[in-house]
Amino acid sequence: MPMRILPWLIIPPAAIIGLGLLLQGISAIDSQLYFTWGYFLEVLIAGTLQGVMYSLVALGFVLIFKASSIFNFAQGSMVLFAALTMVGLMGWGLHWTLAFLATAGVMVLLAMAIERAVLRPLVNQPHIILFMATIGIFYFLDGFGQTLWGSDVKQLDIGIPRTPIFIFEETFEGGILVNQFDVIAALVGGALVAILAIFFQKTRIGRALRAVADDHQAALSVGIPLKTIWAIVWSVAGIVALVTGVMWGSKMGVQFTLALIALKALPVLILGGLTSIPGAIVGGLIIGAGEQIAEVFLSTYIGSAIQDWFAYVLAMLFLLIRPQGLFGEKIIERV
Amino acid sequence: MSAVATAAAPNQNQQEDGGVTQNTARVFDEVLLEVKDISLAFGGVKALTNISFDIRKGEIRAIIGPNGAGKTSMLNVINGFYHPQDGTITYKGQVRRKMRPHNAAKQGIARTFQNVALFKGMSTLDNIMTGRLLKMRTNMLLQAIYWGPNQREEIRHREYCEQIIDFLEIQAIRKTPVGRLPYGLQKRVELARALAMEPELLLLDEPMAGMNVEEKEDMCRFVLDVNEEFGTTIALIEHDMGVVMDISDRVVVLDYGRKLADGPPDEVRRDEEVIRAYLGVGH
Amino acid sequence: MTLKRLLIGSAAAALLAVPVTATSVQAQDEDNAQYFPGLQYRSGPYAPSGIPFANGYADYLEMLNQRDGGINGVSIYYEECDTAYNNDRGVECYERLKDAGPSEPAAWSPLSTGITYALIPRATQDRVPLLSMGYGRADASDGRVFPWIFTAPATYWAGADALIQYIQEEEGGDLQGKKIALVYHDSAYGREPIATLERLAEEEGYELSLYPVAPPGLEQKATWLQIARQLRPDWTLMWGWGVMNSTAVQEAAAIGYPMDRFIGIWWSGTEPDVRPAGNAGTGYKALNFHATGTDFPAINDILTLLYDEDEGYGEREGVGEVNYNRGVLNAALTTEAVRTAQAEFGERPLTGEEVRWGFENLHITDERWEEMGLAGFAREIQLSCEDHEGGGSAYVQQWNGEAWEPASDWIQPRNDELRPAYESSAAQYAEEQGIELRDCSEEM
Amino acid sequence: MFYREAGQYKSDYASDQAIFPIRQDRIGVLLIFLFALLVIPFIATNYLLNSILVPFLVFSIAAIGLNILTGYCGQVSLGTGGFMACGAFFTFKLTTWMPEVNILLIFLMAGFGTALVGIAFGIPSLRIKGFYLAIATLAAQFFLIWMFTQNPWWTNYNPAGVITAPPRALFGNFYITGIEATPVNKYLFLLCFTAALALVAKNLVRSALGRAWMAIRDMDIAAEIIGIRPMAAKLSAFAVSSFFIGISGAAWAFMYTASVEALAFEVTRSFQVLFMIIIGGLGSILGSFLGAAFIVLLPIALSNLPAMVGLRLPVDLIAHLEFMIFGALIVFFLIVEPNGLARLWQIGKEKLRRWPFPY
Repeated sequence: MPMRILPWLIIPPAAIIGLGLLLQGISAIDSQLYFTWGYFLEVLIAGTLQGVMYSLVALGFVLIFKASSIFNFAQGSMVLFAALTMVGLMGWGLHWTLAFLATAGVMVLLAMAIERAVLRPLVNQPHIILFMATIGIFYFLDGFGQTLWGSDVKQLDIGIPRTPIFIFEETFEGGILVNQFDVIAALVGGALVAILAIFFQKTRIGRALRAVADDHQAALSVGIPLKTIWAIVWSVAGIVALVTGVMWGSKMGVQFTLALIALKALPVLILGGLTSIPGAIVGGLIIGAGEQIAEVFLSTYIGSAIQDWFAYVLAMLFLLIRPQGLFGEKIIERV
Repeated sequence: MSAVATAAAPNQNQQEDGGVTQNTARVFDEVLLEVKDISLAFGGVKALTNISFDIRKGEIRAIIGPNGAGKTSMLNVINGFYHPQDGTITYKGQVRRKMRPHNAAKQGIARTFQNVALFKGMSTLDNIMTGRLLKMRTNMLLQAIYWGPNQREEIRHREYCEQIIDFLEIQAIRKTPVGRLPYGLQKRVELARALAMEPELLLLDEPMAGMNVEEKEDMCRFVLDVNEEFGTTIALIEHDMGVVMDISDRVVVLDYGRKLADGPPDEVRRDEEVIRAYLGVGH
Repeated sequence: MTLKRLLIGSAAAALLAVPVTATSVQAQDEDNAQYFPGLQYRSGPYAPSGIPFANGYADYLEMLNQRDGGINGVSIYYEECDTAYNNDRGVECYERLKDAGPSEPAAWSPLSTGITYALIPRATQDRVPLLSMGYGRADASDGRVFPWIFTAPATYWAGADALIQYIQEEEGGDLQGKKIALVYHDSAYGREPIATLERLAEEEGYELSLYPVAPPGLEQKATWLQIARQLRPDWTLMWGWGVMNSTAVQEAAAIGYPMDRFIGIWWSGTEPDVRPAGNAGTGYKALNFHATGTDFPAINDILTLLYDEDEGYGEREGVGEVNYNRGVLNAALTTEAVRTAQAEFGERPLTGEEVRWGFENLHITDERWEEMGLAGFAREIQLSCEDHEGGGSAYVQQWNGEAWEPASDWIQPRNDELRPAYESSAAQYAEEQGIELRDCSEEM
Repeated sequence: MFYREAGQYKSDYASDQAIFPIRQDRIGVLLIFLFALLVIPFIATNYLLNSILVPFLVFSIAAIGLNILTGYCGQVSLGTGGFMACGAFFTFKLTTWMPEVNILLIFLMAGFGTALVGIAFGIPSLRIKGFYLAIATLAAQFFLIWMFTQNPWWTNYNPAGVITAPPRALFGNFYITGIEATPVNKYLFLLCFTAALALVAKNLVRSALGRAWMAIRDMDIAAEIIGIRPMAAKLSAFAVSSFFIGISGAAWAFMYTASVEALAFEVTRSFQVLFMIIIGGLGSILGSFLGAAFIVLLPIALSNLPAMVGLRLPVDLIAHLEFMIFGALIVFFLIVEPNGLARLWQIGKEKLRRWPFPY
């Protein structure tokens, strides 16, 4: 993927500074709006770190969509299921690393089961049907996970510190508050992306996956078995779900609502493009930062609790300009 | 104009000989559509370069050329799907600005597609009825009530479509979903849909591709009948040289987005360049 | 536990036609049984809060059946339906359970403000009392407009009033110029206290800032950035439910907000709300209108009669937790109303109308609480035809990292101000709905 | 044996274009309607009316609406809940503002209002397609719910943000909303209303507009080339669809739950209606009914079933099992018949036509 570095070095900082200046200007005119650069950066950092968490969820969607053109709505419940299983196993006395590995195994089994029971019989059906099937899986997993492990809140503690730290205390009054947990979560997210990138670029299976993503027919004709590929890609997505579940779960406890974070990933997906891993990352960061800034600074004018829809509207406006998303492939229509 | 006035037209000369006839000495003066210096590019790739030719009222005009010559792009330009970077299109004496395909349809340009572009979820009859959409006038409210003006209009147009169905001999598949039809019949339904629009200019993109000899003969007969009975001007892309030479009045030859030759079939057939680029070199 | 669930789950999933565990408190004698329908939620996003409540409710009823053979010998028939805290499922459950028991239902308690709203017209038409204990419409305390709805022992408006009184006391009496933030669940429930808090803001001179949180409440980062880094309020109040509470406590801790200046309503002061935050939650406060712990004879009876026999609904450790005891309180109030009505109408299964009489004549004194084996569990409650709230007092409790402990005395809300507010709000409802006020002087 | 169309010749196009060209179908549908109209009110329990038939009819309207947009015009929408909320809140505002206007008229006005909102949120569909559009419609969903939650004006400044249906009569003493409305009244009104709306939907889809929608669905480029303006076709589909969905939202709030907060129309509602049309059959009015029946009945059946066979399961287990079975059934149906119940019904009819001589 040809990506010129220079624009990426210039545009984001320019956008951030521009936005800051704009808000500063508004606050100069209207004293209702509270603005300091320290506060602005604080919100921005918090939002960006939150965005990494969104990216993690979005990543699972992208992996599956890329390899099979299936929009896997069940990703959210896979997150929940993975987290529930891991907490459950830890409840049996396993150390969290062991529980993690065991759960990864469970997720692979799950992926194989899904491929076998759902995808294989539905091969060659229209995308919308497969999409519906994943909603079926969503419900099934939701119920299954809770039947097994119950629906009360469970703590998932893998020893990530949570205390806030302050940085740049000499530059900004009161410093900039950064949450250690979020930083660590972001690092884990980054590491996961790096691992996936290596997996896709360097390994044989990874290359096969990319081949399938580019052209199903061609991949089949050179002897890449689609079934295996699907099972593998769902397994990888399952493991991504597990990592996501661990991070989200240890942040706010493991319970039912975890499955709903899938909804937070959707605007990230349309912004970043359904088929692009860098898109999921960048989209997540933009959505995360954008919605926090909107909630904090815009709510003075249009009301609070706008996070839910703001991300979608942001993504939609973006989509009107670029219908294929940030990194999506351009669609040329032909007859 | 109401649809009823023209509704009786297609059935009149049904008894005429259905075989392929030679159209050599027909003369057409009135220019229906003129393209001038058309250039079209996608990104850096040039699809058409400085193409000029005209289509005269009542004739059968063929556009030929090897694969990738830009024939389909040319049709796409004519009916507004592509917007050329350069050049003008004059239709019925008016220079055309940028327009969307549905405007072209409104002005009487209909077409069929290389890969059949039927509405797969609908029956043959409904597909043909979509061709009448532009002629239908009842508003949404009357349609919601259905009985009354809307039903009368539906029946009127149904009658017209039934005539086309008879004309193209597809009565038996009237209610069949088009997705289930064999390819040859699908092409015929697509022609029916285009005819339902009562076009002045009919663009046919490889109407005989993938057909066996018998089906091709039928299709040729239909094309000629349409031309003769309705007086519809036809521009068609076709690979089968025999067919092209037989039925067309004039031929324009494209290669790599450029125009190689233009003229009556006999003339084109003898053109050195055409022979070199296309006919002579076996492929 | 998980193993047991796993077995139950897989067994049931295979649809083996074998009874697994009893879900309803079975009356020994169905002909002489009072029907208690249970609109509970053990599934869905709010299950963590709903399960202990449902357990407490059911355990208390089952304990009465086992210990006393029911209420004065009239056994209790209890049947549950899972609403998942979802309004339309709540309505469906109501319609389904309505006629599913051996007698008319004693009373409904949906444990959801939204479902309460939906059931008010239904219960009114079906002439069955609805006890929305510490939730639902505050103005339903006016029994003249809402003859079938009871809000005992406290409404949100009373809770808001109690909270402000508590803050006032902590601040030394003067709230002038103080900043108070309200973080609330953006739903019918969370919005209930706003009017009261705004009214008090005018009277007391504090500045109120509102922070709605979209349900279910996982997204609070921006909210807490605004509170802790921008507004920096003197006090923060919370009307949260379910996962919103624990998220709020964690976000507040993560951003360094002082926990002892953060007070929740009674639905935001349960164990699952603070536990996930670990040590960070220590110091967090919440309102409550009943005691916690197992130090009561009645709850001990539950432990010995049910849990020692492995017949309890939930797990032993859950008994005595806030939501569990709240379920017990809800059951106790309802059964006491039935008992009161039985004294008037006879010891037999009663109709909804009779139970309503019981509610309106309910008077649980401290002595009566002691007789019930719940000495000091809650305050004295006395209801009447006009007053369906009957008290409204609450106290502040504080989380010490292990358990909730009282941090204040009982606070009596200023009913002389609340009462007119109930009445004017209820009057508006009556006008909208075309309801004629009930004349309480004509009732006994 | 009796399901034969032999001997029924159509001598004009009008009868060939009828909704039910086969006589037995016409009679059957009429009988079902008469049974529903004249018999059910007398034999059904309040539970059946209130908790099964009323929501079934309300959902049928919503499913028809979404089917017009998704099934006929091919635009996948996840904003159904938001549009239902529009209908509910518009109705509330209108009827409290003008209490003297007949509630039926108010419903229709709310429907038209929702249609306008639908057009506004349909505009992105001109550029965005497929999954991207589906996700973009979620913007409508979340924005609308937020708007109704945040602005107390919509609820006439109710402190809790809840609207409660005031009593309104269709005529005279025939109350269909509010406390005085009996289940039978609500049911009868909804039955006739739904039937009328279904007829309107059927008429539209078999007329020019419906063909334009289907053309856009099947191949938008070809549709444009035969002269269909994509903007007009798509936006009219959004408008008509939203009209139906708005009315169903109004009926939901006023006749089913009788009191409603905006949260009742959150995104799960959108999914619910989407399931209905996919399970029922995309592009089929009959399918909308079948799908609505399926989705309304399944959870109720699942939670009642164990009790019926004498099995006493904990309610939470039932709730979780319900999820599992629901999910599994969706997958099962998609595998067995991706075209939905309407298609199964059709296949069944084909078989019946040949029975008992299959050849």
